[in-house]
Amino acid sequence: MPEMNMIEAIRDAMDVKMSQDGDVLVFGEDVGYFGGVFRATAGLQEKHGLHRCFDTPISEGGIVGIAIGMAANGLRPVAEIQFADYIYPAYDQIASEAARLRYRSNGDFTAPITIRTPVGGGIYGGTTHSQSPEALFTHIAGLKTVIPSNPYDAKGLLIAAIEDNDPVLFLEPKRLYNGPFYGDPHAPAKTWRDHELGEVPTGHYRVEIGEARKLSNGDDVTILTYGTMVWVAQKVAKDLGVEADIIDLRSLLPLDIEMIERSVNKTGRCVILHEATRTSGFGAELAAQVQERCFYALESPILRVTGWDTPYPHAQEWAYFPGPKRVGHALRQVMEA
Amino acid sequence: MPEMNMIEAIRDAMDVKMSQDGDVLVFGEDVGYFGGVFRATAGLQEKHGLHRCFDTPISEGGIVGIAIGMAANGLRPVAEIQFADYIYPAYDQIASEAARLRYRSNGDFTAPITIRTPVGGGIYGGTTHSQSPEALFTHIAGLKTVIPSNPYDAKGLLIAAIEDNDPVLFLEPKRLYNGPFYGDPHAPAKTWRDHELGEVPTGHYRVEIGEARKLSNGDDVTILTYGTMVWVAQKVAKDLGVEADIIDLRSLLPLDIEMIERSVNKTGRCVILHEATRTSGFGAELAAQVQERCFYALESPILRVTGWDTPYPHAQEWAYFPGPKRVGHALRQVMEA
Amino acid sequence: MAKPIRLNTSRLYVPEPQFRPGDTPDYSHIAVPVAHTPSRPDPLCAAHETTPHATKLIRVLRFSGEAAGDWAPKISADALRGALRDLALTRAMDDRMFTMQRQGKMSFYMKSTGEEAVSIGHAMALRDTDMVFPTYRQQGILIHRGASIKEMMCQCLSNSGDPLDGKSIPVLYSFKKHGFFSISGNLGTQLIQGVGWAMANAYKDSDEIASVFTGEGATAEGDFHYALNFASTYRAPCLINVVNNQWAISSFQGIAAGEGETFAARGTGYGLATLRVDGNDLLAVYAATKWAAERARGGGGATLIEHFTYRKSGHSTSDDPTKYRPENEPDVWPFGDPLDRLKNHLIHIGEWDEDQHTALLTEVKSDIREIYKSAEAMGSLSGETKVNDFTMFEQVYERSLPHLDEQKRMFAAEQD
Amino acid sequence: MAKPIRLNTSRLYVPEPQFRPGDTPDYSHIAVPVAHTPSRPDPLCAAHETTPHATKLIRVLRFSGEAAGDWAPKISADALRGALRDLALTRAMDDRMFTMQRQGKMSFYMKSTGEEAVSIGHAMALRDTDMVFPTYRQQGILIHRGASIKEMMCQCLSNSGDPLDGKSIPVLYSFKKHGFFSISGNLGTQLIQGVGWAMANAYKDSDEIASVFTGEGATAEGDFHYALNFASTYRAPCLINVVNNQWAISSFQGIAAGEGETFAARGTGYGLATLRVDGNDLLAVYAATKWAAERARGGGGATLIEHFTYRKSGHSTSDDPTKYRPENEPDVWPFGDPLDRLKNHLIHIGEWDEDQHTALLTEVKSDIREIYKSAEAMGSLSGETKVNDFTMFEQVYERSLPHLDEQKRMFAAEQD
Ligand SMILES: Cc1ncc(C[n+]2csc(CCOP(=O)(O)OP(=O)(O)O)c2C)c(N)n1
Ligand SMILES: Cc1ncc(C[n+]2csc(CCOP(=O)(O)OP(=O)(O)O)c2C)c(N)n1
Ligand SMILES: [Mg+2]
Ligand SMILES: [Mg+2]
Repeated sequence: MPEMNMIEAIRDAMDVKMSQDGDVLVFGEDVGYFGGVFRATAGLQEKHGLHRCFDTPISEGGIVGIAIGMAANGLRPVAEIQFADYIYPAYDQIASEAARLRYRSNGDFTAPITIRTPVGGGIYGGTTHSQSPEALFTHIAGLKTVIPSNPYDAKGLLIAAIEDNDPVLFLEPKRLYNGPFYGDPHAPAKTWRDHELGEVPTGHYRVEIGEARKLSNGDDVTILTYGTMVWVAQKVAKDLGVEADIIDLRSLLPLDIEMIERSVNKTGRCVILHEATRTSGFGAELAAQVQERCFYALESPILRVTGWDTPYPHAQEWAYFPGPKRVGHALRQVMEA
Repeated sequence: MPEMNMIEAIRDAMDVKMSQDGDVLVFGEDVGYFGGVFRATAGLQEKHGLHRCFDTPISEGGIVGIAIGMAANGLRPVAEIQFADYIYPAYDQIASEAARLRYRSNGDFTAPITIRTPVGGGIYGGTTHSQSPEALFTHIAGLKTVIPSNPYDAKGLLIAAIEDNDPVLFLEPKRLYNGPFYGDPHAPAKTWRDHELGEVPTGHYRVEIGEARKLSNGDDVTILTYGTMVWVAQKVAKDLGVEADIIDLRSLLPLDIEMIERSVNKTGRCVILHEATRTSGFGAELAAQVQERCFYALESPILRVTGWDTPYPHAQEWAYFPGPKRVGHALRQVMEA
Repeated sequence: MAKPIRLNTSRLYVPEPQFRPGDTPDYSHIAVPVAHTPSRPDPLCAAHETTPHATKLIRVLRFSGEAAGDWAPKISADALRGALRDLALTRAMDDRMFTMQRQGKMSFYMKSTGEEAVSIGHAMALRDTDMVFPTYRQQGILIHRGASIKEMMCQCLSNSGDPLDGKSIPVLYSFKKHGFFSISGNLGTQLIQGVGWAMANAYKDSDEIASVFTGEGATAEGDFHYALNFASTYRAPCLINVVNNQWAISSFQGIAAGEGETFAARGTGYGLATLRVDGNDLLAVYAATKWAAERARGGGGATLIEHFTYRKSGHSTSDDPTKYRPENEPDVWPFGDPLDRLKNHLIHIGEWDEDQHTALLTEVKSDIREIYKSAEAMGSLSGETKVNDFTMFEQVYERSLPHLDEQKRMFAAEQD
Repeated sequence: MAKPIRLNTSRLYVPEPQFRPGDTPDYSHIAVPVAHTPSRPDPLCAAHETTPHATKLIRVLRFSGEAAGDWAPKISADALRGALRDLALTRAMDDRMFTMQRQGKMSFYMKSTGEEAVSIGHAMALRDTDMVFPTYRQQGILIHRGASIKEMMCQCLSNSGDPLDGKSIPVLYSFKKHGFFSISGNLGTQLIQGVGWAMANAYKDSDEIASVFTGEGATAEGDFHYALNFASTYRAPCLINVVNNQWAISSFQGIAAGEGETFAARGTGYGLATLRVDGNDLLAVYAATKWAAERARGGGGATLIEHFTYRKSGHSTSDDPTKYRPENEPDVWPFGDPLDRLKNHLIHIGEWDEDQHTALLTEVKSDIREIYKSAEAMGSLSGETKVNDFTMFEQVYERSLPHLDEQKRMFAAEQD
């Protein structure tokens, strides 16, 4: 099986779908000739033609707006927003329009669009190249939100997203593009080359939206996480010798609540990790649901480990990032409680 | 003391501030000559002049954009967004700009703006005149979000918001403009006339941002709520004979977590009510914090009573609204657990 | 805290309409062009050849009833009588629904009175398969395309005959089968979607086009700019229509930056073709639309059309226009009434008379009354809407999701 | 699932630049106007008198060094030499910082090479108290206004001398004391804020004005439209500058709808005054800015100025421009280099010579090197930034809030 990093896997997913289906178009800022600032669309214009992979004006609202119109007219647009931090000008088109077109027209018109956008910090991007806005989308009925943590899932989930008949936000943890990241910026960088999840099948396969993946099995504690934090969780649990059920949610909405429930009912302890701002982050929803459903199994409070309630600072990036220390602190706390 | 409905109280707050401070300007769609679609600014243009209370183009992004520029230049703009459902075109200006201007300039520039906007359902407004998007703002560091449930608080909080040196979202539960609403649309409408919170002092006073108000005292259960649901909670608790600590949060961020903690530690039970969509609503944050802080005091799972995870439908409005039945169901459930 | 009030020294300019309640409106300064300028260029001309058209006004119908000038289209008398009927039907339906809203049968209604010719003249010049992205004031397009008036009424009544199952507020129709895109309650958003639809048409090598609408007030939204910009970049086969009916809700077109320039002129700076047309002149609307549609289909790209008209009623059932403009302003508005003007034209060319006209009005009024009755029989807000509450959980997604199933169960439980 | 690929039959138009890597760029079709048209109207003229200026190009400096035409400003030789020094300083600083970024001293940098005259000519024509709302390529304004270059460098190095305490990425300066608004990383957003600032000036009856900037690429954002629209409605005393340097990141100005019309022309449809100026000609930039500032201060409202220039370097340190455009395109760009052109002018009028010039370049280079050294001594990303991590909790709000205090305690706890 070919080894791919996450960028290659994402590109391959688009390539597979573009090859199978003439209705699939790819567009966004700098995605055409240049192949995207993270190279996710490199070569697609050359291979599939100028009309199928092209640059757009710098107008995120316009990008999503045309995607909706095209999708309603039978195409399958895949739009790239260069950084999730720049998705807000499109928020109205996403939340008011893409999310509700099916509903308000009672199924007369639909908007099967995929919006790809890089999220998360770890590249010294500061306040405007580091955000993780997933909770702003999970609050909107009519949207699906997914976030892969590795090349294998990235390809399969992106294919599933493109084939989905509802609008899907596909969030890409940019710190994982080139390799898993275990939370220490000073450690030598890893690539996906030797990682089992860097082995990506050729051709078409799907990772179903709504199915979480269990990364490790343990009876001590359940760790709920997604994106970059998956690998930090793995590393810290290992280092501390904690036997954890680590669940990589992959899909935030729909949520694989069954797997979560089973696990917490088994372990009785739960820690939630995400990079986003704490207050009203997606961790809040997870904590709320877990205590609703597993209350009587819980032996200690569910803890959240998150970014702080500040903008993502530049020089203090690693003080903001919920790294191994913060995660370890919470894991120990929840185990001792 | 004069009796006012909530619209009058809001108008009076602006009038007081405009009279005291020449830097206070009021603008938005239809707010000038016409006085606003809910009449909140009626008479302000005539009294304070065309330059101090005026109509804007239909451009929510532009409205917030000029507000930020004016505020940075020393004014105290109060911008109206006609319905919260139309705030999304301004989301970028709010979340990326107003919220972060102070941070990214390290205090060199600031954006002391107040954004007033009606929220909530109950007027057959359907998908686009009924939303409660508070959770989309509480997730953004740098913003404050408040929501009064009565005329007294509305005036005092709005004055505090205008005087605040940070951007404040001032959410107005439109169903409460004319009177308290106890959840039954078929019952005769109440006015604020005979309600103690309809007695509004003349002139300047503040209700501090960050302080919740306890509506009733009880040992059975803590009800956390805000906006329209405050009165539904009161009615249902009374009808069921439940002795509840009903906490009207008034300010979502900052949150009066001390009052909440004290109460739940006393009652051991907690129900959270809001009108907004359930998933990733502000109730999730409340539940997460309550279980983090009061875990060992809790005797039953924290329940959330909310709108459904659908757009706010038109004809099915009262099936969507978290009315007395849904609230009663949860209260009984939490008491029996 | 106390700071000086700067009331009288402020240089900030805030536009105001000329007339407010209590004033006697006088529009004699608005010259109604009689020369029926400007001339009609080739539809595939360079965009800048239409720059003069953005500030002039295309007209065909003189008040005498005569059709004159370069733009006078050839339309059969039958088709014109059909158009007259569509105008009358639209107006009668609006009147009826307004009255019924006042009686509590529905939550809300929006009339298009005074500007019906924009929709109907426009629809006549398009193919029925061209997708329109309307606002809430283009019901005339549906009427012209033969949509079921009963279904439209049922939508407004949110009853068991409502194709939208009560999900949307009145007037926000969706009729894919009639090339009528689902109307959004959020102003402006559909402009850029229509451009995307048109780009898809081009991509699919189809020669269908899209036609998108906005009121002059909503041109201030970012989506208007996106639409002009993307339409220019990709030469999208579409028509972008600004219906300038002088008023948003209570704010006049000067607040929408209408004092600086015409709305049609917004297009010139993007390199789009631009036309400004007398929207109360059905033949002119038809001719301008035809021109722009031919241009779009022929690969010439988008045209921005400003339809200059007047909103005779309130914005919706929720406002009283006499609160912000003189009561008789609609009557003194110098461009006449679209229905009367088409009627006069038909009479002028000997294809219509007063008796026929009276009969037509009586007929459509009673038709509408009957249709309304049958619609109301399927439910209304004042009685029972007869919409199953559980439909609110449908069409959120293509297939329901587990959390929605659970909420459905919770809702069922709370019914007992 | 398999559907036909429509590759070759698609009618969808997608703009492409004329030259890509491997091509030999030839710009001989771009006529460099020699007549120095158009003429200079009265700054308080009607906006539409400037319509021709939106599509022509205001120039003052001939390649010979001569200053000619209606727009030739009167600037003292001393001031011109000062401008030359500002240009050289800006360029030297950009070069130095670029190199230092490559050595890992800072995370990122953005040069303004090739377009320095836009910032410096502009700043010379404004008052220092006029607030500018810059993008990340107007560092020249700070240099001209005498901001501390060391502080600027410390900002880029995110070190203990950084006035922003490391909160923002490099180049996103904020210098209120120099009338330089905090730069946002989000494109476009500040355009409308600048209009609001200007409205506040008018409201306060101050005669200060605002000047807002965008690249041609970012004109596609909604904020650009808001800015034009609100500036028109309220006649805001401001200048709206589009720096058309031909490129966004990898996309050429045709993707920003630049094929349809010039960027200056966007303003005509809003009723704004419009000027298009050779951005590599410092005297022309100065003259156009002076005109527009006089107009704004005099109550004439906003002017949209397109500065026609060329981005000689990559977009930032993160991209390699030879990946999307011919390597020598900057050299064959027909409008010359702004620094050389001003130098030639000074020599032409006998106020400068080659030796002085060489000395100037050497001097600024060594000045910059010295300043950089002292800046780096305060920390850099490659070593220790020397910024206290706890500052990240400051300036979120005016005063900290309880939940932030708690997070600060959590952070302190995790330090052990
Ligand atoms: C984004 C948004 N902002 C505000 C509104 C409220 N609103 C509905 S219609 C209207 C006026 C629209 O005026 P115009 O565009 O001129 O259209 P007209 O009603 O005259 O046809 C306003 C402000 C809305 N529906 N959507
Ligand atoms: C809202 C937003 N979208 C995208 C970006 C990413 N981005 C940064 S600069 C840039 C290109 C800007 O081009 P232009 O406006 O021409 O300015 P220039 O860099 O040429 O000065 C892009 C796409 C951003 N910063 N903000
Ligand atoms: Mg209008
Ligand atoms: Mg550029």
